[in-house]
Amino acid sequence: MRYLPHTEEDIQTMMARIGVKNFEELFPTVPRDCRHDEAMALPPPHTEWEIDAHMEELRSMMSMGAQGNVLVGAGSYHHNIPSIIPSLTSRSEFLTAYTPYQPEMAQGTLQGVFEYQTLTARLLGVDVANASMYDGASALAEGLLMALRLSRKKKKVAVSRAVHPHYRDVVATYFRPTEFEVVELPFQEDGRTDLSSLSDISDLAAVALQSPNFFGVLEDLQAAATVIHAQEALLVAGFTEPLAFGLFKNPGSQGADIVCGEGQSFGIARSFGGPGLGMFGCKEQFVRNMPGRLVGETVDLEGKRGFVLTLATREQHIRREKATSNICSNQGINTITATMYMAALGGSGIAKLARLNYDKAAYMKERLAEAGATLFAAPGFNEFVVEFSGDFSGAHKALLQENIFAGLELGRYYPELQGRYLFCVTETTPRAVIDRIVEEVKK
Amino acid sequence: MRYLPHTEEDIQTMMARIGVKNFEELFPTVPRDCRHDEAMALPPPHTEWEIDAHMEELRSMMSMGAQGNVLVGAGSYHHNIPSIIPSLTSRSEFLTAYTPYQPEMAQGTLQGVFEYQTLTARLLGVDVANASMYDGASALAEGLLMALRLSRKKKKVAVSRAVHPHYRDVVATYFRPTEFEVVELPFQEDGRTDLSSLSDISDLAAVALQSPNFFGVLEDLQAAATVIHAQEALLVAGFTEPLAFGLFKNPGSQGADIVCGEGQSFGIARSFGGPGLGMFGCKEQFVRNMPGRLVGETVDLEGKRGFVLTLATREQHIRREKATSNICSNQGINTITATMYMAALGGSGIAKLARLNYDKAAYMKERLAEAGATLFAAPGFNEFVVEFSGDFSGAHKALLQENIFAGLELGRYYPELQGRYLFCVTETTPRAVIDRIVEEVKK
Amino acid sequence: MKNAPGDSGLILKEPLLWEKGKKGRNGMSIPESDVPAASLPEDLLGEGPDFPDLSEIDVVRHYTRLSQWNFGVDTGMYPLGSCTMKYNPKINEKQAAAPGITAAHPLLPEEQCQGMLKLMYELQNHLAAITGMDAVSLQPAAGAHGELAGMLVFAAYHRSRNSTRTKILIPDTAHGTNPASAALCGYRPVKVVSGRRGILEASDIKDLMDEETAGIMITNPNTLGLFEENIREIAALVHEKGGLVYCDGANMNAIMGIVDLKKCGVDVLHLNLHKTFSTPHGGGGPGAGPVCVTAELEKFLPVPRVAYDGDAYVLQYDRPDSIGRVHAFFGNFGVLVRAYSYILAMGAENLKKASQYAVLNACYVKESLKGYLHLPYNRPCMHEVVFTDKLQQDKKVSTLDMAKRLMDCGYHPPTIYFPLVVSGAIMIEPTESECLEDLDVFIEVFKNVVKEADEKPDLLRASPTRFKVRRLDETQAARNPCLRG
Amino acid sequence: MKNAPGDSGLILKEPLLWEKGKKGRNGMSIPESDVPAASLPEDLLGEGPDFPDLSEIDVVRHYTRLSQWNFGVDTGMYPLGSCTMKYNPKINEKQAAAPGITAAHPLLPEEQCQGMLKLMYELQNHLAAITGMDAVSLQPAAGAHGELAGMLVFAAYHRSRNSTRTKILIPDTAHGTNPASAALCGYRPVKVVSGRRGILEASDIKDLMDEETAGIMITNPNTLGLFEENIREIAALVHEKGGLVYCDGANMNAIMGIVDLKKCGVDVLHLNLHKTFSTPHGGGGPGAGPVCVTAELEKFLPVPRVAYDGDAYVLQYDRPDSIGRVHAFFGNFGVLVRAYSYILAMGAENLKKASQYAVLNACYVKESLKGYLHLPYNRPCMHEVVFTDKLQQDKKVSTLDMAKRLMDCGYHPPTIYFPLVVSGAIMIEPTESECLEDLDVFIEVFKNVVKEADEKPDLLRASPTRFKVRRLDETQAARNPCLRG
Ligand SMILES: Cc1ncc(COP(=O)(O)O)c(C=O)c1O
Ligand SMILES: Cc1ncc(COP(=O)(O)O)c(C=O)c1O
Repeated sequence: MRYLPHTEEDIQTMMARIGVKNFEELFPTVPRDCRHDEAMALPPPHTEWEIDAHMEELRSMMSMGAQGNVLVGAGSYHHNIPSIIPSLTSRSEFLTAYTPYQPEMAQGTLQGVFEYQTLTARLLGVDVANASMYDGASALAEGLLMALRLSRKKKKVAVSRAVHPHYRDVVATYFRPTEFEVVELPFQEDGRTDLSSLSDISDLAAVALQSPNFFGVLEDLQAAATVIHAQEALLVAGFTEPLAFGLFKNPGSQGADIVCGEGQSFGIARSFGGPGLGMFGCKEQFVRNMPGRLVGETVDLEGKRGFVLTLATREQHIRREKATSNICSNQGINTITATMYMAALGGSGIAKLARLNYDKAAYMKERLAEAGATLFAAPGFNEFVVEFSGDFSGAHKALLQENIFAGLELGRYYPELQGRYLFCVTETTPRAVIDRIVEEVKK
Repeated sequence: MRYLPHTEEDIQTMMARIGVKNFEELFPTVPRDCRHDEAMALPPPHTEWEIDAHMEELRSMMSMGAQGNVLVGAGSYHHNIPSIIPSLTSRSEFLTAYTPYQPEMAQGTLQGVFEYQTLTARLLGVDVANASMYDGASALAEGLLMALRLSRKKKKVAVSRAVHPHYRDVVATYFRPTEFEVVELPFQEDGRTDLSSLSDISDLAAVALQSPNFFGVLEDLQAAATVIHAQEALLVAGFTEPLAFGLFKNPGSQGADIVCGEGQSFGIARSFGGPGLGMFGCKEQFVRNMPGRLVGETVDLEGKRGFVLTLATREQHIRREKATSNICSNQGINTITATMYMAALGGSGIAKLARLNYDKAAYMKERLAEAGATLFAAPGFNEFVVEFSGDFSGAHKALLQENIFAGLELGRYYPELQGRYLFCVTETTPRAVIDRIVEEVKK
Repeated sequence: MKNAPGDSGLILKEPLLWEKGKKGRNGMSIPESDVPAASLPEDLLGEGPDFPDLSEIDVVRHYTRLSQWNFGVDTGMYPLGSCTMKYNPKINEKQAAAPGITAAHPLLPEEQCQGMLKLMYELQNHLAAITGMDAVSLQPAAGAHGELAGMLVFAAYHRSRNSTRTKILIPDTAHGTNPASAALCGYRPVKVVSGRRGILEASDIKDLMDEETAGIMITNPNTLGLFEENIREIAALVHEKGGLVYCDGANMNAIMGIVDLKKCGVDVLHLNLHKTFSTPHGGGGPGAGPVCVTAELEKFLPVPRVAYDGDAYVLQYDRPDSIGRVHAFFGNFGVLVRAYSYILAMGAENLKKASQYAVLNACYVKESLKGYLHLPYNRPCMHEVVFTDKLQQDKKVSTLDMAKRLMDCGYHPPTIYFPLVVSGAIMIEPTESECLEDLDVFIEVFKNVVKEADEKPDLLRASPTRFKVRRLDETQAARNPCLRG
Repeated sequence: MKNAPGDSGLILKEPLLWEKGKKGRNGMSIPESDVPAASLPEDLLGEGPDFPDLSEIDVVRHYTRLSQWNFGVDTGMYPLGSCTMKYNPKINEKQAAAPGITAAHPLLPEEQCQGMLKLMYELQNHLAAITGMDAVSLQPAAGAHGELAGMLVFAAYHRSRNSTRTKILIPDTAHGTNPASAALCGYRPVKVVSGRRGILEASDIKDLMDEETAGIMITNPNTLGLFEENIREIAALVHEKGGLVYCDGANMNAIMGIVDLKKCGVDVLHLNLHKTFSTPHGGGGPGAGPVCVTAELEKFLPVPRVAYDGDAYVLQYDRPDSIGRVHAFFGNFGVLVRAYSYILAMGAENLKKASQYAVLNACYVKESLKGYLHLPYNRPCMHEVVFTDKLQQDKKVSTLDMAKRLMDCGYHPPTIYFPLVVSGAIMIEPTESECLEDLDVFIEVFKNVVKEADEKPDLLRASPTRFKVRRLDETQAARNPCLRG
């Protein structure tokens, strides 16, 4: 087998040195009754080409192939990925390295992550960003737990219902065995979170909003921050579409204390939902309460700049049960991917690309409004919820036949929004496809 | 534009240093009447994704897509390519380097080519192999010219009609403006070259045979070498399918003096016929007459082993019009590809894979013979010529509809073989496809 | 050292991204707009992030150069204990990068993504077959995430039995993620001191286990590279008190095809696909940490469950006992694809061989280096062996010094100072990917480093010297954190 | 030097392939046979080649390590004159690697490969538009192969006019392939000495051109980086005597969108796609050397011609005047795909800019280094500039020494000792890919090398020192050739 270099002769030589006669004798400490009775029930070994063929078959079981038009984001976005990204991230020095425990031998990863932390902090408007969390959902859960740690005695957090429903599910999962309570905040008719009930909630450590929220609507974070801070709670600002910050104010500048969300938009393929990139940042003063790894700048013994993992005393391998999180492996190479993307776009490019997303979404919204559809009133970025004048499900099905996934029906997530659809339009959505959908709506 | 780093400011700075005011002034030596009148008539700049879409469209104009079953070799073979090959050859240190003119900085390329020369020499049974020629066809032409140089005064070469017709075309092209003459040798009924006319040809510098020849038939090179050497001519042995030497005697061991052919089979995609790999080797004593680059082992000033381009006095950049060839750039990275392939297969693997090709071809031949087809009598490797009892062209067309390219009709190349088809079966040909073709033949 | 693979060559300096570039450059195509410009909500407009503008070649050279400062499994031997740095096959990368996979949106209607669901369903089954467990969820994004999911299953199980449990037994050899994950579920870790033999003794468990204890987290093989021989007795004791047995399966690479974990009495187990199943570590991630359970506990697994209804692959959401979601979608799907491809390539027989060879390699290193390095537990080891720097202490040469010297010799060092119970630990896990000749050179080089420790200790203390930077000041980094530019 | 990008880091030693491995290992899947074993012709059976048996990771590490000993455009600046080492876009690689392209068999029926034919047809047209020439063949596999095709066209042309010509004019600045290619067609090169100004003077041509001379081969811009200003007069003189004008277009990167070669009087031209059109050099190849001609000469181009019959793309074979085939199939098709992708990415405007910036960069280097290095022709240069080591000779520092020192500083050196007419030539071609800041550092480093040549010449003579090997003994390599292991 091509991955196993051992020849019969090698095995004999090695066994002789060890002093065993066969593989049986290599495992003397494994009790008989702990062993597999039979060979594992697995498919036979495949050649590379059998694997290719098998995977091709699986891929062919995806009616919406790679060429389909998916007008759904909802936490997983279709943006163009420049070909330099796979060429560079596939360099084995990055890809086949472990966590940079030996910094002198891993300066590539370390400088790369330091750059990620920096560009992410600049993007989100926070003082510090960590070296990543698993995804936007777990980042939000950890952000709320961090806020509770910072508040010391408080026991409640409030989460907007306009936060991605899956993220709220994950928060619920993380909170279930704890003593903490999660209160949900309703949303208004315009698609923004209704903060009016906030002042009724006592013992509140933090409020989580997402902007753009699940409906694609931009929250008024600044106003929210004022209210939340007045209640001595922290604003935990989530996001699923960081491209928005190429055009709109970032959460840090609006007063968010902890910012956490999903960075998949930045050069990472949708890949059926993972691996993505949990982005996580906060204000300087909270850094020692932050979960996750951090890379810091330092000098070597000759005074030369270099980078190391730092502030590890927050982490599980030092602090064990007292750690700020249990996270160890994170999203690694995807931080490098996202940084490459941010670097390739540049400040000028991200503004331009964000604007293009905005304009295209606006175009579709306008066409739909003309066709009689109703939209949330608050401004948004590249996603929006559509209420059709009639039943859209037939049109949705018809469009699926044309390989157009025209929006996500919201009934499963919000019974009260049954029949409304969440759309996403990015730079990848051809105008012709938008027009085609509008045409179908008009029918 | 992403490939052009110059900002307006940069341009001004640089023009100031140079002392020009605009681009016009940068080209003072280009006369007005040498200039383009208008902008070049080219498509507008494309984004990466417009290029993707455009190329996808071109690819979709290939009815026989990547999944088709092509049972045609004829100088371009479908063998499996392990995925380590693209991962490694795409490493930019190999791919974006020039010819290794500065050896200390190009030891990767140089050791890689030295290894290529070595494994190629072992494969072909020659003393020395060069660092590649453009393809099998030009290698053959250069091999014959080399033989003429070695013979000093002779003016004729003989080429078997069982040599790939395109290779013979290229030989004719190279020979047209020279004073040399090419004589063709007929082939026998069994598919081997008929050497009986040889002794009638005087002034003969070399005889070119191909084995396996264009019909997939193995020539009796040893017997041929005896006859040819008796006539004081050199045996130039060509090939298009080097995998055959995993199973059968190689040309060097049979007495070939110069061996030259196409190495595309070794890990290089068909890619509509190029880039392939011209392999070229010869006996030790002829090396100073060899065309093409050579890498040799040497030591550095501390005695450490290293590799350099050597024997350059044969080459155009030193010897100019007296060079052994005009070749400069060769097939570079494809030598590395072929070596990776040979190394990944190994001695054990190439024997096994060659046998598999042989067995599969034999299986198809047997089935076809059962179905009434006639084959050349001489033994072959993975290609063979089929004479059907009836007209095959209808079946051929029908099979094309099923994405099976069932053999190459030979009438265009050999009027006397009109209606016969040249087939190729490799490890990539599913048995089911073979059976399907046989079924169609039986109809 | 003459035979050591380490050598010096040219690398290129490279500044930080924002130390390069110039406004107006660009490194990526941006399509022209094909729609009219829309009006903008002025009050929400930002200035846009302060990113450098670079051209495409700037980005390419930046990362090409950075990569040259790194060392991966493809570069050379990486015997980092507990991390299973085996070969990461390229064919797996090809599968994960296929457009049909990368373009798949996670919220596609089920009938549109049968291929992806089938892959997950089959991978669940394969992992069940390999571990002996009954049911698998692929959602956790890493080992620690799998531990968390497992602890949530513990909590849900006890809750379902109206049993309040506040403690959990965790051996002192455990990886830090174990207590941290347990703590996230409100469990207070109770430390189990591993015995003289480096493994847990049933009698200790008997003393510690009670009805306020949720169960035990065992790593097996443990982080000393030893098989927990008493696992069945321990499991029985834990089960007797109503507890559950968690197994950290990060070290599964020692026992594939050999140990059936259900038969060991394990109730919940996580795997690290980025260790045992050959997916690349990516300099820290992403990984995948599937959680495997007994049939009894299946109902607690995260939603959605991937199932097959006889007709089609389906996602099951309506599972009232489930711990809920732990990931926004289905976990690190791209990593799952790679592991699936690996299992297909290997089949049952080769996976078992992989484990046998992994153990063979570790035992070979152990036999070859013992005497040169102090071996705290001279017992049959599994896929890794733990030494210490005890024999070098008189020369004031530490594990760290030897590790840094190995770097100059062309090796990634073993894991050092873990597990914590062994002072100056040197944890070597060669994996099955290394061939005998390469192991022999490694052993020879390590012996030579030991010799140098004796003869020229300063050389080791001054290592490494072959890299872009010399030893880095980690104290200053933590004291005055500079976490961004 | 502090600012120079060169630094030292870890690289790994690696033996020759056959110095590793062990019988029985394997690095590649081989399918199981699904057919019966057939009987073999015993007399023809061989022993099989003596290749080492390696596992997959052995091969991966071997080439990963070898690659680390190399330097490419992606590594850093590569101002190798006459080679146009510009950025090689990754998107081009993606196109060339698409399965629909790699799987295409060259003998597919025309109706099965319309996409490939269309690509070639369009590329022919694009290259015609760029050069101003009328017709293009993509068959030649490299520059020299294009020259050969061009010389064959010369020969065919004269033959068609029953004119016997035995000589050809070739300037002394020409690349070695020019005389070698001409010689292959039986032409005897007649050297044209370039004038004081580094360019050809019409009067010299007038003296040399006669009716036994097939024509002239001019490189324009020439290898001194100068535009042959007199090309139209020269062409007229050559045409007057019934000769043809060949232009070696290897330096096309200076003049895209600016110079129309047909208007210059050129009859035949070759391009190097692996220079001007951004396809990677691959450590020596493969390239592509399309040959472009005037309408009058189109009939001589190689067969098959790719054409469009109004309905479909077709291959034309029946062209009695054609020089015939020069390649087994259609040339280095994969290289053509890359060049095509590049032209699409750029469009007319950006190609012109590329040339403008290439010249701007070269002129900037020229202005910045003159005085430090001797400039033999102080005239407006095009895309490259040629200096010499004249100013360093009193310290016995040669061009070679400076080149080797530049390597230690992290640069691939310029082309050296070419063109032959300039003693100690240093030929710098920055290309348009380099940004101002990087040029400035290069200039500063080169000035510093010049200073070192003066102050510590031994340092230069001992260079390079940062690499796996020191200066290599090329004489011994040639004297006792060891060409294989
Ligand atoms: C024994 C053990 N358990 C758990 C983990 C945590 O796994 P991950 O880093 O994937 O979260 C590790 C990783 O190093 C480990 O070695
Ligand atoms: C001026 C000139 N002409 C011709 C050539 C030959 O091109 P190739 O190496 O592609 O055959 C070169 C290549 O270096 C060159 O610089």
